[in-house]
Amino acid sequence: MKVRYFAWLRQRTGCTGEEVDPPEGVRNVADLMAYLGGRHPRFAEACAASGVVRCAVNQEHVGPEHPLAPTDEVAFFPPVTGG
Amino acid sequence: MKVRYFAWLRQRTGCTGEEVDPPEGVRNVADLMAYLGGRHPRFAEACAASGVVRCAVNQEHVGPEHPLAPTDEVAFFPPVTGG
Amino acid sequence: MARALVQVQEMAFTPGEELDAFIRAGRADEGAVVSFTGLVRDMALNDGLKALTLEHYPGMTERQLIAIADEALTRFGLHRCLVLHRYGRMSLREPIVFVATSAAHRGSAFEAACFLMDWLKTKAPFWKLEETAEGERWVDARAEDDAAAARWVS
Amino acid sequence: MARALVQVQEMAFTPGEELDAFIRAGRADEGAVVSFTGLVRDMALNDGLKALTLEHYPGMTERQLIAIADEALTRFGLHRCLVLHRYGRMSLREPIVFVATSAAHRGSAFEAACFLMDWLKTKAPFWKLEETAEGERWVDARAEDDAAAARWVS
Repeated sequence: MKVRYFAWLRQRTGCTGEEVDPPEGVRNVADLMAYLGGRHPRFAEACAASGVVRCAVNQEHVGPEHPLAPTDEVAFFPPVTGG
Repeated sequence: MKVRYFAWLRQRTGCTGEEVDPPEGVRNVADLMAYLGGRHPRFAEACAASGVVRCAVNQEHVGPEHPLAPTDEVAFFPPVTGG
Repeated sequence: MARALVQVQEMAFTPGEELDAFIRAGRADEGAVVSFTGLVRDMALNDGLKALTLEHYPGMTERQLIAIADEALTRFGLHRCLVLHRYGRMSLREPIVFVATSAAHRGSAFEAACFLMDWLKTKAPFWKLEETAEGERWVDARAEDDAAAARWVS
Repeated sequence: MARALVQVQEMAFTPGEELDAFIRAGRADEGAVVSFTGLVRDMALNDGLKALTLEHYPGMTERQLIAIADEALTRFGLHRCLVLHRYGRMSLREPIVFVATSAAHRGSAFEAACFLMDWLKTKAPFWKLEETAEGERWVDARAEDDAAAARWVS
């Protein structure tokens, strides 16, 4: 599964993206956030603050309950500030 | 008193403007319209149709009750269609 | 540049040049610029509009536009605004009117541009004469324009 | 010209040139063109903003902008729309985003441009990093932007 980080989440994790192979119990976005938090303590901190970490799966905004498949591209980022 | 006509009211009266010296009874815009209607039958026709003839006195939109002074510039025109 | 700029002219203009000049004149704290361009349009395509002549009331037009532009500045907290309006004869697709507004945030710039156009359509002393294949005709006022202007009266 | 045109680029652009090209590409029955230009602005003037870097999510950005532009076309009965968005590093006063809409009447052109900007601010995956005298800081999302976007959800 391909994971990407943007803006200050990219700075906190120290990487723009990574290939991960999460354990079987990781079924949705919330599970993946918890799993990734174990690898990146500063990502876990951000996830603990509500409404700060947003997610897109295959380039569509999704909520924490969104189910995941091994071939998905999952992106985490703060609220957007475009335009 | 200086009277000006615009758009199709100008075409109906056949003039862009005229100097008029209305009789004493002409005290407001409605009075002047009746007086001018006597000189220009096609202007009278337009005045008879409600909401078609608008008036400005000294370049400000006014209603039919607006009082008139001999030095006023009075303009008659159809509803505006700018922009 | 004056905060509210009003120009009534017979000469053709290029909207993009006006927009760039307007943006260049701005301050560092302007984040949003909205523009409106009104074009001579063929109402029904098969109507065969050839040209449009815009008659106006010289003097009153400028007075009205200045008053409206000043009201827009204060009402919407604009940084600047520009109203440029042509009169005389124009061909299909030529720009008739150009309005630009600038503000810190987009909300006020959008609202002010809407407000200015609603007033221009219903209060500024301009009258449109269309030339078509069948001859000339004066354009009627649109009831929607009056309704649009009415919503700004509190 | 395609009815909805979306472009995401690093290169600087000139709003007036974009506006003129957009107008030139139009049909005879277009009467109204609205444009919005977003500029890099110094929020507090004494803040000392030097530059802004806009990060985006390549691929997702284009997808989102195309979807939003298509929705605007049908929802507001637009003739055409253009969304041009930059990413990368920009100086104070440089244009970040340009939106243009065209329609028969001004109401739909104005509404569609507002709609597009509200969505761009809240849904398009862009993040602003400001460079000031004190260092770098990521711009926080504005609650007003979320409220502005929410009003389009029926």
